[in-house]
Amino acid sequence: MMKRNSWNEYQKQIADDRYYYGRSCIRQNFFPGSEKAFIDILRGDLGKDLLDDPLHSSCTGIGYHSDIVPLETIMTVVARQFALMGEAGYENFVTSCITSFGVYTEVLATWAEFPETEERTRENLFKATGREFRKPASLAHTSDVMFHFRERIAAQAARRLVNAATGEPLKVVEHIGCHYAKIFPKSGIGGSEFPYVLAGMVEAWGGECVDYPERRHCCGFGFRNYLVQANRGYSIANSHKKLESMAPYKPDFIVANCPGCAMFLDKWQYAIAEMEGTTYGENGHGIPVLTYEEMAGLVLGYDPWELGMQMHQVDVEPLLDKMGVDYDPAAKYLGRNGKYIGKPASAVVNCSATDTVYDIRE
Amino acid sequence: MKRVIVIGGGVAGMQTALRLADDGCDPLILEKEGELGGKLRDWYVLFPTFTPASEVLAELKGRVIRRGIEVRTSAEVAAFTPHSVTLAGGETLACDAVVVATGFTLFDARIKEEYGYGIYDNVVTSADLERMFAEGRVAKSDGSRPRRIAFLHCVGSRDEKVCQSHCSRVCCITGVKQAMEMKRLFPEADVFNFYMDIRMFGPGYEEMYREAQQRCNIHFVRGRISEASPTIDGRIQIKAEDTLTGRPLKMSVDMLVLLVGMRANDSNARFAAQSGVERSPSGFLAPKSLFLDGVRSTAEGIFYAGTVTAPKSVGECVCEGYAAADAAAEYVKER
Amino acid sequence: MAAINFGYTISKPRAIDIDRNNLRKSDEILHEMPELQACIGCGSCTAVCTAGNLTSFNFRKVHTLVRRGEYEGAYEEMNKCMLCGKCRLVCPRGINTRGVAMLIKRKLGDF
Amino acid sequence: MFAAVAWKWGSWLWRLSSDDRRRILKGIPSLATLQAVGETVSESLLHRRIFRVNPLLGYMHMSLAFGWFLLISVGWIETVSYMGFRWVPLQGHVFFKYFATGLPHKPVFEFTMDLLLLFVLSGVALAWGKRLYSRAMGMRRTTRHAWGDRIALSALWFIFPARLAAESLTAALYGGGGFLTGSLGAALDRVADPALLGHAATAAWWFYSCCLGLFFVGLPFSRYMHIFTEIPLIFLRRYRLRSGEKEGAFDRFQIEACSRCGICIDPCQLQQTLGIDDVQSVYFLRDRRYGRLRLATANNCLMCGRCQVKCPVGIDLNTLRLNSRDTMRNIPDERRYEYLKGLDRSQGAGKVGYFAGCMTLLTPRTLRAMERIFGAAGEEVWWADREGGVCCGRPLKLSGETDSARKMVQYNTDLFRKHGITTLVTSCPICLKVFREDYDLPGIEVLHHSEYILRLIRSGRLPVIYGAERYTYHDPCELGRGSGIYDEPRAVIEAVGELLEPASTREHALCCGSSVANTAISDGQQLRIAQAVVQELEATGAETIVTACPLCKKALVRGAKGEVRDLAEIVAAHIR
Repeated sequence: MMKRNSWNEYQKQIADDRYYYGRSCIRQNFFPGSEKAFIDILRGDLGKDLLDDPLHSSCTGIGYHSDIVPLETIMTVVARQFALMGEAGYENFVTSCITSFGVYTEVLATWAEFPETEERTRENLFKATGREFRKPASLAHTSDVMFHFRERIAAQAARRLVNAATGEPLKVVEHIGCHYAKIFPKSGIGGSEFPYVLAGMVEAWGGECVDYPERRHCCGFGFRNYLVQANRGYSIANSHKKLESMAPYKPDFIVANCPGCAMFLDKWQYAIAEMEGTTYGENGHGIPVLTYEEMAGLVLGYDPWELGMQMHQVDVEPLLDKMGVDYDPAAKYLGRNGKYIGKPASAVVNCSATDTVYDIRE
Repeated sequence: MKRVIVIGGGVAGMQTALRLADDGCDPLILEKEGELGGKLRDWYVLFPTFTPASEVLAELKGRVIRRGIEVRTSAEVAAFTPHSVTLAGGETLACDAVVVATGFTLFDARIKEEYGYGIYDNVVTSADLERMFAEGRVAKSDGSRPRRIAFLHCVGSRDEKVCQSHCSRVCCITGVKQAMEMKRLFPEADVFNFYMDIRMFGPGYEEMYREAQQRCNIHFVRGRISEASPTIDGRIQIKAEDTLTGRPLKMSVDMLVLLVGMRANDSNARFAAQSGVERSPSGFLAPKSLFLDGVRSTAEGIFYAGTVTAPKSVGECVCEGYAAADAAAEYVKER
Repeated sequence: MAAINFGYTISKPRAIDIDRNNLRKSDEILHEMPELQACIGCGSCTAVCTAGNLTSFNFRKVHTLVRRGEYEGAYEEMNKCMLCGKCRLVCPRGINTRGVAMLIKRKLGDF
Repeated sequence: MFAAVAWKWGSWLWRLSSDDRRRILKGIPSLATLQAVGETVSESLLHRRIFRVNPLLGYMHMSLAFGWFLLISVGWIETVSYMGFRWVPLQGHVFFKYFATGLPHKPVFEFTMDLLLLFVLSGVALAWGKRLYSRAMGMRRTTRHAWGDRIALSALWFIFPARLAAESLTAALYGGGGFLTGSLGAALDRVADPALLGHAATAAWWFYSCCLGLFFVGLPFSRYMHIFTEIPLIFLRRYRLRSGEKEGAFDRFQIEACSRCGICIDPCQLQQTLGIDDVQSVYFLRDRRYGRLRLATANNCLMCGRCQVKCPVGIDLNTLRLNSRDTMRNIPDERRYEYLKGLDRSQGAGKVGYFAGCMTLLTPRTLRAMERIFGAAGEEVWWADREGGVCCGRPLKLSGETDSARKMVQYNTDLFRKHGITTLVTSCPICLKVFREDYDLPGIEVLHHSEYILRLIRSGRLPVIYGAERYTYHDPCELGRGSGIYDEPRAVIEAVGELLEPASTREHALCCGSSVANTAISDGQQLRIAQAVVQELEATGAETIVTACPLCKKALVRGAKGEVRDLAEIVAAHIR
C-alpha cells in the first residue's frame, strides 16, 4: 500500500446541496445510464436538490480543444450557462464532464487573472442573449460531489467492492481525466500527481487502488489525436501503453471520471484485441471499464442494466459475477420498455480462449 | 572588548568567531541546535577530495574550543538589531555588531510530489544518502543491493514551479560525488545522472566529473525526470526526455536519489522585516554589494557569512567567515 | 482470426525504454572505449562534420542513441561518416571520435 | 627443410596474380636478374643496409650470414680437397672433422676454417650481448620473440660454440686443428684425461649435430625462414612485384622475409614517446604470418613510415599494414555514400583547381593565405571544396575501408574532370598522396601547394621578400616519406627566411602524432608525441615552426610555445 497522504493538501470546497447540473455532450451516447444514475443517487439516495436544466448547452470544449472554437466564444458560452444557473436560482455549478470542468475552471481563472476578459464576456453575452450572469459560488465536477458523499454512500451500500467469494478487496485502476487537475492542480482533490477523487471512493467502498507506472498517463483521446483519423494511431497507442502497464496488476475493473477516458479505455480495448488479438483482463477477456456513477450505482444496489452497463464494449458480467451482483442475463439487451434493442456482434475482447470467434465482417 | 554576536554555529559562524577573536573582539556564537556544526554534521564526505566532513568539522570545533570562544547552543534567535539579539526565550543580549551566519534550509523534496519522495520506498534525497553513507548502511529499503540507481539533479533548484529560481550550485558536484560513491559501493550497478546543466564551477570539479564519466562509467543523461511511479516488482519507473537524442526515455530503477537544493531560510523574511536588511528575490539575504561588500548587509552593524546570502560550498563559507569577521571588527573599532 | 482494417495501427512508442533495450553492445562499446562516456554533448563533432555538412548525419546523436541501446539504423547512419577525422580535432573532451565511429560500425555491422 | 621451403615458395608463386606472373616472366631474361643477384649478395650475405643503419649490428648479421656461408663453402672445398672431385653434398663437411680424423692435416684449410669460425663466433657473442644488453648495440629495444623463435634462436646460438667445442676436443684427441681449435685442443689435452676427452668429444659432436638439426628443422617455421625468403623477394621486387591495397600472394614473400631483427622498434614513436612496444612492424608481421593478427595491433600504427626507411630487408611495411586493415575492416556496400550523387559545391572557374581538404577547412589561415597567393599570382582558381566538399578518401583507405574510399575517389575524380582543370593544387599532403596514387587524373597535374608556390616564386609570378625570421621545418609524413617531397618546401622557406633543420629531418623526420592512420591511441597520447616533436623543433632556436600539412599544424600547435605556421601563411606574409 502506498504511503500517500499528500491528497490532504489539495482540498476544495464542495457544496452540500442545491446543485445546478451541467451535462456532458458525449456521455449519453456511450454510457447513457450514468448521468441518470447520478441524478437518481443524488435526489433519491442522498435527498439532494439538483436542477437538470434542459436550457443549458454544450460548453463547446471539444471544439475549443480542437482549435475550432475561439476563447472569446467559449467564454461567452460558459457565461450563458452561469446566467441560466442564476436565473434558476442556483449558485453551485456541477458538471458531468471533465473537459467542461477544465473549461469552467480555466475561464474562471482567466477572468480572475485578467478582469478585462470578464468584462468583455459580460458585454458579449448581453449583446448576444440579453442575459447577465454571476460567477458560481462553487464549481465542482460531479465526481467531486460523489467523493464528497462517499462515506454516506458507504453507509447506505448494498454491497462493497470486494470479491463476494473470497472477501478480498477488488483491485481497481482509477483513471482521472487530464483536464480534471493537470491544468490547475489545486482544482482537483489530491492535486494532479496523486488525485484522490476516485481513489477515495474506491477505498471508502472497500476496494483497493492499483498504483501502476502509467497511472497518470493520458487515455489517448487528446481531441485532435482522435478526431483526425491520421492521428488515431497515436491515440490508441496511449491506451495501449496504459493497458500494458496495468495488466500485470490484474485489475478487476477500471473506473474513470471523464467521458472520453471511460469511452477510450473501453473501446480501444476492443480495437487492440481486433488488431493484435491482445486482451488484458482475466481469461482472455478485456478489463471492464466503469464510470464512477456506475460504480456507485452497483454499490448502492442498482440493477446493472438500469445503469446502462449493457452498452459497454467490454462485457461487465465477469465483474458482476465476482461482486455477486444479481442480474438477469436475458434482460441485458432489453430496453427500458422491454423491447429488444439489438445485440452487438461477438468481438475478440469478449471471448475467452475457448470461445469461438466470429468475424464481424461476415 | 567589543562584543560581536555570531548567529549560527555552522562552518561560516565558527570561522567568523575564530577570526573575530583574532581581531581582538569578543565573539559569542548562538546556535539553535544542541551542538555546533550546522548542516555539515549530516554530511559524510566532501567533494571533490572525498575528505570526511567530520574531519573538517572536528578541526574547526577544536579550534573554537581551544580558543575559548563563548558558545550558546539551543539558542534560537527571535529578533536582532545591530546592537541587541533577542532569543526565542525572551532574553535580550547586548552587542556591538551582529554577524548573521544562519545558513540555509534543505529543500523539502516532498513538494516535488511527482518524484514520490515520502511516498515510494527507495526514493531518497542526497541528504538521506549522506546519512546512509555515514551509517555505513546503503541499501534498498528491503536491504538488498540496488542494481540500477538514478540521480536527479536540480530538485528544488532552478524550478519556478516551486518558487526556487536560483541555482544551488553545489548539488551538481554532490551528484557526481555521490554517484561515484555509489559506484564504489555497488560496482555492478548502473548509475544514471539526470541533469539539466552540469555546473562544475570549482577547482577539481570538472576533473571529478570526467572521472565519473570515463572511469566510473556513470551515465549522464541531459533531461529532467518528469515523474516517478512504482512498478509491480517494487522498483521505480522514471520518465525523462533524453534531450540530446530528442527522444523520451524511460527506465525502472532500484533507487532514485533526489539532489535537493538549498532554500533560503524562512527566518530571512522575519529578519528582513525586523532589522531592515534586504532580501534578494531568491529569499536569501542580499549583501550591500555583490562586488565590494559581499559580507556587509544594507544595514549598519549587520554582517553576513556563508549561505545566508546564497548557496555556497564549505570552503567558500569558511572564507566568508574571515571576511565577515574582519568587516565586523573594523566596524566595531571605528564606532 | 482475421484482423479488421481500421485505417490506422497502434503507433510504436518513441520512448527509449532502457529496461527493454539490450545494452550488451552498448556496454561492449563503452568497455572498449570508456572515453565515449566523457561526451558532454557540446555538438562540436557534428558542427564540424564533413558528412554532416552534406547530409543529416549527426554523430553526437547517433553515438548517444547507441549508448542508450538504440541500435536501429545506427549502423547505416554511421556509414555516412567519411572518417575524415575533423571531429577528433575539435572534441573538447579529447574523445577519439574516429575510433568511436569505427568501433560502432564494427560492433553493429557485419564485421 | 628444403621440402618445406620449396613447398612454401611454390604455393606462394602459384597464387600470384597473372599480372605478377607476367612481370616475372618478363623480368627473368632482363637486367633485373643480374641486379637481383648483386643485391642478394650485398644484402643477404653482407647485410649492407644494416651496416648503414647500425655498423655493429651489421657486423653481427654479416658475421653470422656471410661467415656461415663461407664456412660452408670453404668447408666444402676442404672436403672436396680431401675426398677428391667426386660428388660431395653441400652439407658434406658438417661432420667431416668427426669422421675424417685420420687424414693428413692441411694447415691452410684449418687456419681458414678456424678464422671463419672465430668470425662467426664473434657474431654469436654479439648476439648474446645484444640479448643481454641491447643498448650497447645502439638499440634501445630488441625484439621479444615467440617460442618457436626462441628454440631456433637457442639452437643457432649453440651451433657454433658446440662446433668449436667438438672440433677442439677432436683436435685434442687426434691432433690437428688450426690456431683456434688446435691450440684449444692442445690445452685440453694437457689438463684432461684422454678417456674423458673421448666421451666429451662424442657428447660435443652429438650436441653440435642436435643443435644443427633442430635449427634446420625449425627454420621454415621460425623467423630464420627469412634467410631463404629474402632471396626470392629480392628477385621478385626487381621484377616490379608490389603489395597492393588488397592482400596478395606476394605479401607472403615480404612477411616471411622479415628476420625480426627489431630495427623497426627503435624509430617507432609509439615506442619512443609512449612506451607502446607490442605493435611495431616486427610484431605486426609476426602476428600476421602466424595468423593471429588482432585489429588492435593492426590499428595501432601512425603509418609514418619511419620504420620502413630503416628496414634492412626493405619490406613495404605500410602497404602490408594497409591491406591487413582492408582484410579486417573492408565491407563492400554499394548503398553507402549514395548522398554523394549530384553534389557540387565548388566555386569559381579556372584551369587551376584548389582542393583544401577537410583539415584545411579547420585551418582557415592556410586557406586565406592560399587565396592571397593565388590572388597575387593572378591565378584564376576553381575552388573545389571551400564551402564543404567530399573527403579525398585517404582516411577511409587508411582505416581499411578501401571500397568506401573508392566512392570518394570516384566522386572527386568526376568532379575534377567535370570542371576541366589542368592543375590540381592541394595544401593537404594526405589528399596529395591519394590523388597521386589512387586517382586516375589524365591531363591533370597534381601539385602540393609547396611545389606550386615554388613554381610561382621561381617563375617570378609571385615576388616575395626575404625576411629576417628564422624558421624550422617539420616534414609531414605523407609529404616527405609518403610522397618524396622534401626539397620544395625547404626551397620555399629559404626564399622568405632562414631555415634551421631539426635533429631528425627529411626521411628521418618525426611524425606529429595525430596521423589519421592511427585510431588506437588516445588524445593524451597524441599530445605527448606532439610535445616531443615540438621540443625537438624548438631546440633549433627558430621562432616559427613551419609545416606543410594542416593536420601536423593542428597537432604541433597544441604542444608549441611559439608559433606554428603553414608554409602558405609565411609566404603570404612575405608577398612583395
